[in-house]
Amino acid sequence: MELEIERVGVNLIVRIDGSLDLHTVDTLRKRIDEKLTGEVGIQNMILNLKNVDFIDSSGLGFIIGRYKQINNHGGKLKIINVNNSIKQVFELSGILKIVDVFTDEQEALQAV
Amino acid sequence: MELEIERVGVNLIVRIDGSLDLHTVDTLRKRIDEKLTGEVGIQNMILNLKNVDFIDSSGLGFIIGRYKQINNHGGKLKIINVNNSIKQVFELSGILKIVDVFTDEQEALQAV
Amino acid sequence: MSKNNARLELKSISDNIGLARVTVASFAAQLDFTISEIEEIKVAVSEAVSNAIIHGYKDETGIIGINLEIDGDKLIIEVEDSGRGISNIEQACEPSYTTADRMGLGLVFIDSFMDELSIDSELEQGTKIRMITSPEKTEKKVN
Amino acid sequence: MSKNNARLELKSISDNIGLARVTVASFAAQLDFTISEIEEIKVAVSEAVSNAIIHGYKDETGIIGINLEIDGDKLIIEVEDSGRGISNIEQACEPSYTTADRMGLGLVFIDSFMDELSIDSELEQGTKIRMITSPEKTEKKVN
Ligand SMILES: Nc1ncnc2c1ncn2[C@@H]1O[C@H](COP(=O)(O)OP(=O)(O)O)[C@@H](O)[C@H]1O
Ligand SMILES: Nc1ncnc2c1ncn2[C@@H]1O[C@H](COP(=O)(O)OP(=O)(O)O)[C@@H](O)[C@H]1O
Repeated sequence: MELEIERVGVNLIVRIDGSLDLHTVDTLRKRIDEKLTGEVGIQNMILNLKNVDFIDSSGLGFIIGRYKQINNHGGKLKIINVNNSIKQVFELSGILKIVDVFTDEQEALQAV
Repeated sequence: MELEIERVGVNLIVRIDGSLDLHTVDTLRKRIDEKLTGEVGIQNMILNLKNVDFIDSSGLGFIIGRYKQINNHGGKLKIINVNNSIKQVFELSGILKIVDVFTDEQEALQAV
Repeated sequence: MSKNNARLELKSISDNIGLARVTVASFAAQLDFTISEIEEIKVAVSEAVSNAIIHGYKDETGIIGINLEIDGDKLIIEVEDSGRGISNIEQACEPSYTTADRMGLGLVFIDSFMDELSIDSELEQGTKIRMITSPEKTEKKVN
Repeated sequence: MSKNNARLELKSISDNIGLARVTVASFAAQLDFTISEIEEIKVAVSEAVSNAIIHGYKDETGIIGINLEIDGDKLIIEVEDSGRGISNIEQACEPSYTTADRMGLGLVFIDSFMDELSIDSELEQGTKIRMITSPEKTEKKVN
């Protein structure tokens, strides 16, 4: 699993590469928390899932967790690039009713 | 494992897709034998290994077997596209001293 | 391929979840599953193995056994632990029910993605989850 | 990842050789092997499992056990069968020596690709092949 975090104004773009499961979510959560507590003024988060090749309910829990974290401070969570490997889990879980999905980072940035 | 056999004049081009191991070589051998006994006038064989992702000593035995088969009838065996995944085994085995390796089918066809 | 079987034993650490998925997917590939069916199988295995790690063994480390079987067009997967066991299986299967502040969706996913799910569990003895699926589920369901 | 282990048990049919390779490669990926080192590990496993199928069990079907262990930067792989055994291990390791009209290169490949190889065998009892390797062999060999 690899992680790339970029700040664009009040937005944090998080690009994840690999699997979102029990094994990876703790590290991801910690790395994002460090960023959120270490920097001031971050409002929204954009999760780019283009290179996520697997997700299960632990991975989903990670996303919902980020959603709550951001939402609690009045920000918005956007997701982009829900590819075929992870589509089934997204559809079955109903998460699409809570979180907005966009097709690219530009579109997501404009919408926040 | 998938196999594509094409005849070009007196040459048989054999394109293999997948692994060359104990599990696949029997089927390959049979399919090629059918072609060699079913058609007259085939002299040389060109093995295109571009899409072979794995080879071990059973796969090597398959190639040496085809070499002998063709050689016994005065024909030539040419190999093309020894990619990175299978390079180590080729180098270690010394097979490169027996069989000629070319970079594409055109080149191999001209050389036979 | 009408009969085959294999067994994988793992330490209950999260590092091994990917290994479990890869092994099961490779075994399953002997049947004609579509790519998206293989994805569903991987999710089911990931959930069952994660449950054995988190709920079954909790703070300890134990062995997780995965039995794989092909019988005709059926793929049978069993995931077993010798951990704490489930006190109320029916309740455990309810959506959102969790004893560990998680999503409570693991067993729901397994049940949705597999044709059959059965759970055998005894407190302090362990849990065995048995799942069965076959290729081209949609086609069969339509008939 | 300094300690981990797993065990895979397979029926001795050639359909399962790919499964053995994939499982071992996925387990090995917990150490920092290069792609070409992983290829070498796959060849070694393929040879050992093929030998158990062809020579160990010959016309019968039995169980092949693969023990995987990570200990520090070492990957330890054991492939064991309960088959016919090897009468002369030294001879078996010679290049081109084969009792089955094959290449006689399997054990040579294992020996070349792995740092260590040891063979334990008893006639009519079975064979256990133990192989050890670590990442960045070339670097270490240069020192
Ligand atoms: N292998 C297991 N051992 C013990 N308890 C389990 C096991 N699998 C599931 N459970 C129990 O069932 C509950 C529901 O499981 P699940 O639907 O996977 O949701 P979650 O893992 O998110 O809690 C768990 O919270 C746990 O109490
Ligand atoms: N697991 C095994 N059980 C019994 N005999 C074996 C086993 N592995 C190897 N051998 C013996 O050692 C010989 C050499 O093995 P190897 O170098 O792999 O070459 P090959 O498989 O091409 O014969 C085999 O021909 C066989 O006689």
